[in-house]
Amino acid sequence: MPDTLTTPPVLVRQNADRSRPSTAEWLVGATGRFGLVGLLVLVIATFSALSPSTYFTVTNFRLILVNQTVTVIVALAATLPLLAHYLDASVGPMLGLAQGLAVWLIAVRDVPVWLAVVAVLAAAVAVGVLNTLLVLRFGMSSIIATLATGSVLMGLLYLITGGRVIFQNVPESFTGIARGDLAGIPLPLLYLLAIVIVLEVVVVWTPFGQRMYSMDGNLRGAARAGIDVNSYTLRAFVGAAVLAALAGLLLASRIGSGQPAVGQQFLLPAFAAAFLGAAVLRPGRVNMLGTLIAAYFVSFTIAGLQHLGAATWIESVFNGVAVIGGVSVAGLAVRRRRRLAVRHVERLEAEHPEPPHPASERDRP
Amino acid sequence: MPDTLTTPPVLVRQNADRSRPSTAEWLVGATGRFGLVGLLVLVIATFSALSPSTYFTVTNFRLILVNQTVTVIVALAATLPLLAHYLDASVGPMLGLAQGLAVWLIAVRDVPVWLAVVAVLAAAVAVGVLNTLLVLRFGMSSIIATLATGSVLMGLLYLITGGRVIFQNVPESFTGIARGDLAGIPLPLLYLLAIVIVLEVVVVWTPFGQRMYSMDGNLRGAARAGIDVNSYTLRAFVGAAVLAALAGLLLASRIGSGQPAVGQQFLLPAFAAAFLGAAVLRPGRVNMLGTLIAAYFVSFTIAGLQHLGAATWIESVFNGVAVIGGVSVAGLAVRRRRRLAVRHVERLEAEHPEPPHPASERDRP
Amino acid sequence: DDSPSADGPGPVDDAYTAKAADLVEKGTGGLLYFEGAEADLTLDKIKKYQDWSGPTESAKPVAGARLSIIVCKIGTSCEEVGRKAAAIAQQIGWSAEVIDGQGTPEGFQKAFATAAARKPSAVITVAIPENQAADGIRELQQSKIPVVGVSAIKEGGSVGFDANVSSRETFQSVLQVTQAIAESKGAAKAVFLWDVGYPHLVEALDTSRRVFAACTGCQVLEVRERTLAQAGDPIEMQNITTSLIQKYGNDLQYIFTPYGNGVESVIAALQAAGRTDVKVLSKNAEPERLGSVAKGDQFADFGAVRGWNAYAAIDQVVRLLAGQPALPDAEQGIPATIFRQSNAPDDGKVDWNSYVDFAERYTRMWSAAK
Amino acid sequence: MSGTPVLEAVGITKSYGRVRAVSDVSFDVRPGEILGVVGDNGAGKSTLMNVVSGAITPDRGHLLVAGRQLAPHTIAQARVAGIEMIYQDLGLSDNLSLVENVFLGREWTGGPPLLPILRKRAMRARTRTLLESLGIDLYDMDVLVEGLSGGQRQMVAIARALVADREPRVMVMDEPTAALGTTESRVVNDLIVRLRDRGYAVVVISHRIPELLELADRLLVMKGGRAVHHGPTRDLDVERCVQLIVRGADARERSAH
Amino acid sequence: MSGTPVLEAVGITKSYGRVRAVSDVSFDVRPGEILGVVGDNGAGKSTLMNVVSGAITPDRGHLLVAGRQLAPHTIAQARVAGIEMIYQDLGLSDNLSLVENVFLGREWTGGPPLLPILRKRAMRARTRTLLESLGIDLYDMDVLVEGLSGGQRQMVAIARALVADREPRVMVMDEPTAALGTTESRVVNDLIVRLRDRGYAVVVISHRIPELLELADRLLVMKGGRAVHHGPTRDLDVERCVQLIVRGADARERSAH
Ligand SMILES: Nc1ncnc2c1ncn2[C@@H]1O[C@H](COP(=O)(O)OP(=O)(O)OP(=O)(O)O)[C@@H](O)[C@H]1O
Ligand SMILES: Nc1ncnc2c1ncn2[C@@H]1O[C@H](COP(=O)(O)OP(=O)(O)OP(=O)(O)O)[C@@H](O)[C@H]1O
Ligand SMILES: [Mg+2]
Ligand SMILES: [Mg+2]
Repeated sequence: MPDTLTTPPVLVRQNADRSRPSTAEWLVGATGRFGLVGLLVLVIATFSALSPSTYFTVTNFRLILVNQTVTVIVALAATLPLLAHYLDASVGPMLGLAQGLAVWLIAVRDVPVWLAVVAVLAAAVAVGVLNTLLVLRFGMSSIIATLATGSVLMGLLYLITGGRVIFQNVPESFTGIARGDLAGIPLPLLYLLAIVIVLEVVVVWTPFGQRMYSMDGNLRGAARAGIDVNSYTLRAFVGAAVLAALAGLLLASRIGSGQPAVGQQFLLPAFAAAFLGAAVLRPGRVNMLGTLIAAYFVSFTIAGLQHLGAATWIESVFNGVAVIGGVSVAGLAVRRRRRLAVRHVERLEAEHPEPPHPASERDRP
Repeated sequence: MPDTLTTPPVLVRQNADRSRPSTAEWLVGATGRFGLVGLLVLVIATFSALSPSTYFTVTNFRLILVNQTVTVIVALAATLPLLAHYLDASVGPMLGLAQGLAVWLIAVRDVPVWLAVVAVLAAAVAVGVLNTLLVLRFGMSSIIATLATGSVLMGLLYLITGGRVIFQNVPESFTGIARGDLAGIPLPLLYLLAIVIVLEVVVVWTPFGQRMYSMDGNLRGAARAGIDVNSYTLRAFVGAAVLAALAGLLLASRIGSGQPAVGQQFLLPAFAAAFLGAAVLRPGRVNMLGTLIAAYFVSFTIAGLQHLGAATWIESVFNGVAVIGGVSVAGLAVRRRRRLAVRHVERLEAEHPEPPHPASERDRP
Repeated sequence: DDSPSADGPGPVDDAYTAKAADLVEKGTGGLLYFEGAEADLTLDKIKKYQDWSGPTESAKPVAGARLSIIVCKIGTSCEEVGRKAAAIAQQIGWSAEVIDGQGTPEGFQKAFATAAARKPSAVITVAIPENQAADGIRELQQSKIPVVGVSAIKEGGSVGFDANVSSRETFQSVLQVTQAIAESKGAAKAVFLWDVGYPHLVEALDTSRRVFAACTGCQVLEVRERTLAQAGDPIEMQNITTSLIQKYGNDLQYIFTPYGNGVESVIAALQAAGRTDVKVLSKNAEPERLGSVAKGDQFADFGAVRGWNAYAAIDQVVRLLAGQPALPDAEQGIPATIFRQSNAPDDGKVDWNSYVDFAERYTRMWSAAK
Repeated sequence: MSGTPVLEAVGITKSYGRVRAVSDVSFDVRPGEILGVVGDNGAGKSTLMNVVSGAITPDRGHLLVAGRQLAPHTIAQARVAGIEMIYQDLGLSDNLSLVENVFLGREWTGGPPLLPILRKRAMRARTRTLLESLGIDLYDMDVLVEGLSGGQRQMVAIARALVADREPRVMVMDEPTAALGTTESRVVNDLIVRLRDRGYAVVVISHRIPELLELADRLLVMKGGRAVHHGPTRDLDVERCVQLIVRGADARERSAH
Repeated sequence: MSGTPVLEAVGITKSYGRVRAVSDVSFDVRPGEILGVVGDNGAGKSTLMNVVSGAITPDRGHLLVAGRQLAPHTIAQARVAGIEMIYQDLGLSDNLSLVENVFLGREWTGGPPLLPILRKRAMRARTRTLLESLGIDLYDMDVLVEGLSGGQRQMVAIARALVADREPRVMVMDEPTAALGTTESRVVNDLIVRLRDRGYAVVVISHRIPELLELADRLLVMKGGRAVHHGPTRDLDVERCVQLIVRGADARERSAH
């Protein structure tokens, strides 16, 4: 309705300093946004300097990048519902079920690979729908609903595998999915790249992301703004389950077997990456690239520690400290930036004791 | 300020039916509140009927009750910050660190038992303070802060134990803490009883509980209502850590050794019990007795399934289904009750097509 | 006291029971070994160790090899074996380093990546199942780096180790049931509290059940499956134990377990229920378990000579680097022993060298080779 | 006041447990007309209008939009039918920026058909001009709305209703000027008149009776969940109106004597 | 207007990043006096009063309560000093019941000294009479406040300020009647007068200028974060007041010509 309003003169101007931000402000802001990226570079540089012959090698980087793909995809899966502050604790178990189910179908039931993949994805969609139903229809808090679903999935995984590793008759056509190369780039990395690009575009470039955020801020308000809350919740949970299933397929194809108890251990790293990632790029908002950077930051550091022969417990401690450090540095940067802006305004005011009156334009006829 | 207001006549009366609730309404309400208690009784009755000679015995009940004490105490620990919707994921690792640290101090460093207990509790207080700092000062979301703390704690546990079970030189004076009886009642049950009574009184009978809830509903509002938000957050996290440490001490004393990797596995059952418990007694609000009932409901059922020799996977599936069932039945009961009330009003209105006018009293002089 | 429970069937003193008793007697304090494939084990194939049972011919170690040794998890007996192998490698002029596998498939992946980045001459893994590290193994094999799996059996998946050195898990399991058969005089009633999540444990279960079934008076009450995660959950293990106690009452006499994890919780539950008469058997001779056996809390534990497998692993590497075929696992000849309260060390530390001087045998063999 | 009603509500009833919020209320509003809704606190005004906008499902009753039945319906369906509402609680998402709130649910997008890329710059500019035309000039369009003053928030909620991509036929405003200053209120009242003049049906809930009597063409007075008056404002003055609010149907009867 | 000020604010300044919400504002209020605060939306009224109540820490400036300095201070300290505030956003906890909200933070307790047992029945009864004296009669004191109408919520927030266990010396009300109906507003205005008559200093922020001019003894007019007028209401009429709000200090200068 553009022409409903014949623009009258502005009545009230907000009293604000409208000059450009200072370099210091800009720097502090950038630190908050790109601090973790910088830290990642720093970490790689440090470890490369410390063990140049083993850490700073193409093989090592390649392996770290490839090994982490499964964890990163699960982290991305966890990030999706987290946009609307839904905690999906079933992504780990969904990964577990996916890898077990796929290998069982292919190796035990002799189902063609493509059909098994379709079946696993169908199962993932069903799990996503179930989570949505529990959260929306039964009004359960997302974490409890997905913990419960996850428990059921782990049970089903045990049931399907009979508690045993399935490792016989896994065909090359299945293991080939994850083990090949394309133009020298390992396939898992290409898959990850494709997933990240799609998610980043959908979440950041289209209205999807901000609509999901709005549900976190005010679910009822979002609904009243005409957002189909049910549909977005469904998309988030189904998306998360499907991503987790893809991660599971990738894992099974890489390992070439179906494990009866894989799943829960992915939860912590996934959520840590998602939350740590929320401190990057768009501080305060979980986001896909942030999750990716956070996950790789942690894994490059841990690989470096391992190259230096650090003790096992260090990894666990480091994980915790990295998250605490990352999140709080980003938080501090935001606050510091605000304080710098205030000081800037104060300085200006001190220079011009009576600033141009907010409404002065209007007063001069 | 009681006499500031000289009571004027009421101007606006809410249009509501003020008759007593019908039996149906009362029944549905009670189902919501006490459904899980009923289910617990039903479960015990069913399994007792199925295997009367082995399940329905004093020894069995005693053992189930005692075995579960540690889990229940951790669940109570998780419930405390959950009152204000803080998810404390460090209770499991805190339990782990407590049991490892206690046994290490006593068996390896020859510290007297009382001193070791004091040291463990002091460590717990420190962890609680750390969590509070992260959440309040650094503005981290509680789940990520406590996941990070938990990761650090698990690392420390590994460091202390060197990754091995500590089993030598654990004195009777320590194992006696959990292994004895008092008047035929096992000590762990007495400890649990004491903890539950204290928590229930503090949370339900004193202002503590509702102040914590108010922080969930509107943190800023609570602060403006004069509630010392920092102090309550601190009390919740320290309380949770101390309870988890007590659970750890109890576990170590029962098992008589310090384990290097115990901790994370308590998280799921603890949160499941806390959330499931929120569906009982005071629907929608996490509460201490509810957590207790929920934890025992799950464990009695699982014990029953184990008696019948059910397959391993059934336990996992059941856990999930119980939580889903429990929470959604309670939710449905609340909604059903509301609908019954509406129908009641409709019936009344149908009987007296023009009900007594809301303001009619005032109109007749 | 050694008498079986009163309401069980009477002692069956047949030849099988006598054989079992004989083996137990020889194996307590002494060593037992077997011939043939481990999966086909029967009581007849088990012998008292007298003479050297290992290989007698090998190759000359190549000069200047570099090893990466991935252990299942630092702080366990895996690490002990790994460190031992590293020491042996250094003795023959090689370099070696130990990498932590952190006990999870993801940890194994990371460790394999670290190993691959170092481009070693060969890789030794300790207690890492083929199926959980198949991609890592394949990656190394593609770079022409041979991989020797210690404490790992041939699983028959699409990717396998270049050579295996078993740590006699199946053998130890068979000894577990043998112990029970002997102890109960052929009337044991037992529960297998087992983990079937690992192929080598499935093999151990199948074989030991077969051996146990040959005892006519014995009875498997139940095979109760549980996962490693459950074993690490003390409450879960106590619940399971409690349910077993309630379900079988005094029939429950023996509990067989596949590893030390969670056994202390089982024992704690038994003690809490006042059932100190139930005998818990475990294997792998982990120090805490041996300590528990020495204290009388646990009934028996079993172990294959540790350190021997480290030599066997280096020997496999020696052969592979020399271009020879690997030695079949059946010919490793690693013996095992039984720990009871009488011979278990209080502190859990076993001086394996005192049983047999395998170190001297292997060094001599290598220096003798051309 | 020409023509047939664009919106007709028939026998709307809604209870919350034993509380009867709205009791068998019918009303209509015509194109080019402003319908004022007044009543005590808790009289059921917001509940009734939330039923109209689809935010609440009534226990009984239905809506007719331009003669066609629309009930039970969702918010999205109501929007398609041309019903737009500004809620009393504003319904802003505190964690989104000002622009994001204004355009929430109907962002401007470009790009290929299946890939709606946000046109952030355009939306930011539009938000600025929209707010300026409502009389306020804010420094930062990317500030989170939680940092806005009460009246600024209200303006954002109003701006949100004005970016509808299809022209609404019915605009419902629940106390749109409650938090506004005198001059700002005037701007909004002018806006309401302009909307009416463009042929919209505007429903305004307000407690500022004198203002409303000037503004509205007809008035719906509610009391205890019931409609006690529904007619042209020219029959009413402030005193009479307050009488109706306080005494309800009785006041009408009395005056009939 | 007798005696010395009970509350004096000196040079209060508060910025949010580049937005200057309050800029060097000083004012005072005396016992038995009603101080009205008016100004455009975003003029800084709420920010200023939140500084007074301790909810916001100012960048510069301090408070004197009965001559003693009180800054920087917390909400709890302000309460002890006798400052009570009703916030514009009400600050209710939607997941608590009506009674719990009213008594939040100062529940009535009995029992042994270290074990303050809630006196739920007594609080429920008190809440009922309190709300009735404010003119509204609600069916269920245990209903969650999220189920209340806009005006009912406002009443709950007002009731909350009235259960202070120590008599406040300064009562600050941020737009207390914004969501209230005509009759309900009157009750609250009566209440404000009664509070003044008991010797309290009452600060009322409001956009209803005519009402405020009748009610207040003195007026503080804000514009763009600055105080442009601070003086007795008898010098002002509605027109003059609006002038001040719109034109700020210039209006004063012009009239001085
Ligand atoms: N979700 C709910 N749960 C319970 N009762 C409710 C709910 N919503 C409204 N009510 C009750 O219904 C009645 C009507 O509320 P409504 O919000 O429609 O009033 P209103 O006329 O808009 O009042 P106000 O002028 O104060 O905004 C009130 O008594 C209120 O308490
Ligand atoms: N937390 C905050 N972050 C950023 N800006 C803020 C914040 N709080 C207030 N402001 C800004 O400070 C200025 C003053 O706000 P304030 O709420 O005090 O206005 P007000 O006079 O109460 O207005 P209203 O009449 O609309 O309630 C406004 O421009 C507002 O946008
Ligand atoms: Mg309303
Ligand atoms: Mg304000």
